[in-house]
Amino acid sequence: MSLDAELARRMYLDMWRIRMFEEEANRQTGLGNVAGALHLYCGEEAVGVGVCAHLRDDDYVLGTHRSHGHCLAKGAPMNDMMAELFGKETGSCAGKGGSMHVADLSKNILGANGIVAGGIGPATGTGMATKIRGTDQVSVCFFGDGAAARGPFHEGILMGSLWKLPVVYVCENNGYQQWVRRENVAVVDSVATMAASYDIPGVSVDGQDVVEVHEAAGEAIDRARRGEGPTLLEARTYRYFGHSMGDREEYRTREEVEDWRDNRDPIALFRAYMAERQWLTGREDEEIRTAAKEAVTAAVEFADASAYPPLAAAHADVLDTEWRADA
Amino acid sequence: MSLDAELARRMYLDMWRIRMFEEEANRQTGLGNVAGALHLYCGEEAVGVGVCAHLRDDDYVLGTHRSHGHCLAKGAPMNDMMAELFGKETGSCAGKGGSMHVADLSKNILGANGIVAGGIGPATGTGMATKIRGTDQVSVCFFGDGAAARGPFHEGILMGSLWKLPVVYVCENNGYQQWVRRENVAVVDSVATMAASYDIPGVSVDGQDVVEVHEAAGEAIDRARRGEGPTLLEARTYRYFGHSMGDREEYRTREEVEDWRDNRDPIALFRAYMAERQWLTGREDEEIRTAAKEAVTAAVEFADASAYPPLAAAHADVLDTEWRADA
Amino acid sequence: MSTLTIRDAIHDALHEEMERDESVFVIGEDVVAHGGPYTVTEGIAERFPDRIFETPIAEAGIVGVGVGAALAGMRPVVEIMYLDFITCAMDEVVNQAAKMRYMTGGQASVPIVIRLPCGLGRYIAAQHSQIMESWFMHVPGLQVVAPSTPKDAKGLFKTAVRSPDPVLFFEYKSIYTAEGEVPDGERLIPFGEAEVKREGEDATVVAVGPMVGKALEAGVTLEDDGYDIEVVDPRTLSPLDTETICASVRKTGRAVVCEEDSSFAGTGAEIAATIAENCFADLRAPVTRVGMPHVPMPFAPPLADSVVPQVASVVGAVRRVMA
Amino acid sequence: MSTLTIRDAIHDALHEEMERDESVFVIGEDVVAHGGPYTVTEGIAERFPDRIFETPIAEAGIVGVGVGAALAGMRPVVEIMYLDFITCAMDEVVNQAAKMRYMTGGQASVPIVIRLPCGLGRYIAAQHSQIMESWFMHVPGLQVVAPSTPKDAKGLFKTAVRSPDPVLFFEYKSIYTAEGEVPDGERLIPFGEAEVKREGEDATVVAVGPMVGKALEAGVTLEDDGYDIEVVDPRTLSPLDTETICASVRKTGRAVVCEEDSSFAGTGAEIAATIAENCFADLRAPVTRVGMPHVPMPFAPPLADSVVPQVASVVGAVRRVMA
Ligand SMILES: Cc1ncc(C[n+]2csc(CCOP(=O)(O)OP(=O)(O)O)c2C)c(N)n1
Ligand SMILES: Cc1ncc(C[n+]2csc(CCOP(=O)(O)OP(=O)(O)O)c2C)c(N)n1
Ligand SMILES: [Mg+2]
Ligand SMILES: [Mg+2]
Repeated sequence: MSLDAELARRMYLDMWRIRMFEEEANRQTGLGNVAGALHLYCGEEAVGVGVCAHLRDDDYVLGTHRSHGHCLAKGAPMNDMMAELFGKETGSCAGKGGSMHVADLSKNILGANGIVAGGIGPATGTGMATKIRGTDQVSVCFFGDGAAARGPFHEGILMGSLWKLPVVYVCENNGYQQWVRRENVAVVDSVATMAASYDIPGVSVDGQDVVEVHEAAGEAIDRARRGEGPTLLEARTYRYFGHSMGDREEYRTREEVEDWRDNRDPIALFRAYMAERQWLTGREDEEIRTAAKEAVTAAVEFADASAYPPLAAAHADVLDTEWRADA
Repeated sequence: MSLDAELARRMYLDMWRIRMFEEEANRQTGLGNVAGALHLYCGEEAVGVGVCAHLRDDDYVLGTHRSHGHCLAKGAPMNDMMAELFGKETGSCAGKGGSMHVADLSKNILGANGIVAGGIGPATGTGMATKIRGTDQVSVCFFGDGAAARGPFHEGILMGSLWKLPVVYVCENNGYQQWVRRENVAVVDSVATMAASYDIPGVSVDGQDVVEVHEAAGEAIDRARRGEGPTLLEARTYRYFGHSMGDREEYRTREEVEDWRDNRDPIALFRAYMAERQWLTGREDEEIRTAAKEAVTAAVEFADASAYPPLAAAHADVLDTEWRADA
Repeated sequence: MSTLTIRDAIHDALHEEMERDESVFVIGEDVVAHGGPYTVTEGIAERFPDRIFETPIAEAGIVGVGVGAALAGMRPVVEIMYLDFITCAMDEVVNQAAKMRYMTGGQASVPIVIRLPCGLGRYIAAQHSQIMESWFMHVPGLQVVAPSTPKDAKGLFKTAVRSPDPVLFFEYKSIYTAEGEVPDGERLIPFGEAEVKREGEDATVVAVGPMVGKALEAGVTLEDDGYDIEVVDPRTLSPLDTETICASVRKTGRAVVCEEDSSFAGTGAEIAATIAENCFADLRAPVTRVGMPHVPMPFAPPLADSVVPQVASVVGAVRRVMA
Repeated sequence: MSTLTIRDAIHDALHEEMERDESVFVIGEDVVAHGGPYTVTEGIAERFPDRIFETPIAEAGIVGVGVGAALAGMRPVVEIMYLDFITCAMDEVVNQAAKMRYMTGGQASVPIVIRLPCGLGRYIAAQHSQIMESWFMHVPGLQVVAPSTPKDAKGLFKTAVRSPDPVLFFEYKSIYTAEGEVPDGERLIPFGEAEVKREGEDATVVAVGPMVGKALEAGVTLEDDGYDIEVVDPRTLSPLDTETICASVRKTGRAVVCEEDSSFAGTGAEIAATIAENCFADLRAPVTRVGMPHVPMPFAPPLADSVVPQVASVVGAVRRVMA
């Protein structure tokens, strides 16, 4: 899917929707409406949006602890997501998952994941399922640079390659792993290097440049759809907020953050790119932001107005208790 | 340690000791004297012997399910090992470990391991211990090609590289993983390829050529001893016997086995090499074989004459029950 | 009726389920090469070549892939060569498979069956002889199945494959070749239904897996003592049919709980605690447990045989509660 | 005497042990950057810069490295950021650390301490709130420590570091900031010694970790009912001091076993089964368990609060056994 003005505007809207959703979620956490951990994606929007722009509704996406952006970009309804963060019964997971487990199976968004690298094996498995069934669905797995050190990264990608599964492994290399700088705990700079161990293409792109992400993701996804196997796609990116709530951020300077925000912001860069091509007028820009803002406002209202799940809900959904062996 | 006639003869003896020990263990299994699993190393002797020839008593060795050769090459007493295979109380592990868990801590042989790749993390840890203590001990970890697919391979070697630990990771690539041909389940031919993911040297040698193994191992071990970090050393080799007892060996042809035995036998190749250099007379050859044979015979007698552990032994050594908190 | 071994019963059930449902597939180490070490998947590769996957040695990857395939609507039957290696995939079992339905508020279904050959078989020591059913009992969202006969193995396996939720299917190596009658045709055995394997009046022996056969043997011996024991086989440990167990204990007034695994914090602890809590008024003797002592499996055959509970252990325990 | 939190008590014990013994070192994720999420290792990097290792996210590697270092005579203190992630290193804990001494016939010693922040803290749902003590109780060769007060945390931590065998050290997030008196100077608390935290005559409440505080609160409420409960804190779950527990139950004739984890096949199952077996003649009511129902931890705060056992749960259970 090559980029044109219309697609670009849609992607631009998606980036704003993510940005504003998260800034609002952050505020709501401050107000005590959102409990638990909140890992914000702000600054990394170009990755989720650039990749998901290629995906069909029936393609699979699996995420991380930092997956609001992945879910929104893949089309999860914002109201349900905000309600989930609030722990309300109208939430995507009926309030039982929260930020770290947002999922929308109707959109084949199989969920955020609280375990670093936890989605890599399962994404390989959805790829296996579609391959066995002979469909041309693609599975995309997002994970952070930290995940690349874990065994399941190694085992999962190896199997994806072995069976030439239609999976795109997208590493969001934001240079940090919780409160640690990547270079302190990693031995190779680029995660894409590791692709050689699995005999698959390893591609590294500027994750602030949604156009570059979009192009590289397109190739990887097409390759997967054609049945030629997985790609390891690394996007170099940056997160604006702390790792999660209450991060003292002693591991980086204010200046570093400001520098990325001022000079490498994916939304600003994309706006400039579009403006240059006359794909976006000032009015359109305004409208898009307003639309995003209104969606977020509506989502908060929805979440706010929703009830907590009844206490009995805590006991449901452990197993499917309706099912009978003789059925 | 460069190879000369004397060292060569010692290594040659070691190879024979391993070969004969195992052929005898195999026979004893047939006789019902050795129970459990028995993974024979025959055909792979050049690897263990070529590597361990460089090791000091205080260097560490960690093994696999196929570790008789590693233990003997590192100096474990043959009597104790045979008794261990017999499950006798005089065994290296007092009969509680068996073939898959042979260990001799007095020689820093930390043990065979029934878990594929189970030794890689711990070997990295012994490397860490010696590095913290500032000694120049080296840790060697042997593992099969199958282990290279497992997460602990990835995680362990990555940490070995991160902290530049004095560890040599030796992959014995014998082309099979239990009853499966490596090429059916692997995505890269050479395990050494994977070293790039860890930014360490990856070296691949002919594992039937003890001279080549010895040379490459020497470099890797020296490098480790100098504090320059780990090496991933792959030795291409072959096992003569089935994976363990009762293997139908449907996955390979008789001809393939014969071909390796006839043309690539590490002992025969080494004998030819030594003969060419006049490092081994016929008499010496004879004496060495006799010595190996006598040692094996004595070991069987020792094992045979030893008693099974008393039943109470089953309840000991779970924890150190002598130890007191206030000690 | 035909006479089958447990191994054959599982083998047949797997074939039948793969025939019936295209979404069932097999994944594991050596499952093609050898049908796994116990040849349970033998013949699948010939009959369903596109639905069997021989893997690298990578248990975390194997189970992870199974979870994903299940989430996408397939029904993976995963073989872990020995139970002991499930330790390499605990995150995938416990944090992924078990919790997906719950964390997604009921959206996700993970119909995965994980086959676990376990316990003492040949003498292969501490890293190849564990059982560990209680680990998985303790994890909400998992179902734990522990068949003791070919009939149960077949019926429970078919239920396992069809279940919309994850199943840990324990296959006790020591009874793979135990023979028994298996009814012809399709018989599904529901989870959570214990079976009284022998009726009796004097004491209830709740026995798990390979202990069922030993308990039945003990029953014969104990007749000479004049004791008529009832043997209850839970068949599934989670869900656990506490009703049938407690009904039996209320009738007999005495309970001996037997497992082959070590007792401490084991399967029998849950069963014994449940009996103690629910049958208090009817108990005429302390609920007694039979199991392995709290030691790893030793290699030396005489030691291994001495720690695994035998028929005599059951006999002894029953005599104690009858005394 | 000084007043400390549990977090501070562990922090101080770690500093003191590192001061005392050069072979003690720290390894884990973010242990330098932040002292771990609960700042327990804060200050170590400044004081002992050569003995603290910040790792990649790789729990199997971390524990594996710890096992090897321990085998080579070091005393690693491993931090697993949340107990939930120990699933990623179960093989290293269960098949390597726990069994080495046994498999080598007593040659090997693996003096590793694995610190496990666990349970409900902030509301972070199913993959970040588990406890799972019973898994490790069930593994021979492991020691399981469950401190409920700063004094116990400090004394038990020091013992853990000095123990020649592996220790799983449970740190309950919900009581990290609980304060209490800690005696000055060196006080080691031996493993396998329960403590009676409150003496009473009417019923024994065996409480684990955070349930100890709740049981003591319940004790106050129950005074109004005219019930005088005894609260026994096992402090270590393996080894388990069955003598102290059973002595108390024999005295009171009634037992309520409380854990914060889910009851089914949990810690309380072992304790309850032991009591039922050993105190039969003295029991005047069924041994009753208090714990979480068999569900994963839900996210929504009201749901989470509703499933974690509270003071009222203990009160209710005691009233039931007294009825
Ligand atoms: C297996 C596991 N170990 C540790 C954690 C704790 N943890 C959560 S996020 C995180 C850092 C992840 O870094 P990265 O993968 O680079 O993702 P990022 O947060 O940078 O997006 C850690 C250590 C976890 N959730 N799972
Ligand atoms: C984690 C784990 N998975 C599976 C096994 C069963 N198993 C034992 S040896 C083996 C094959 C190992 O192949 P490789 O590593 O190449 O060593 P080789 O036997 O060829 O020397 C397997 C699958 C095991 N012991 N541990
Ligand atoms: Mg990162
Ligand atoms: Mg091999």
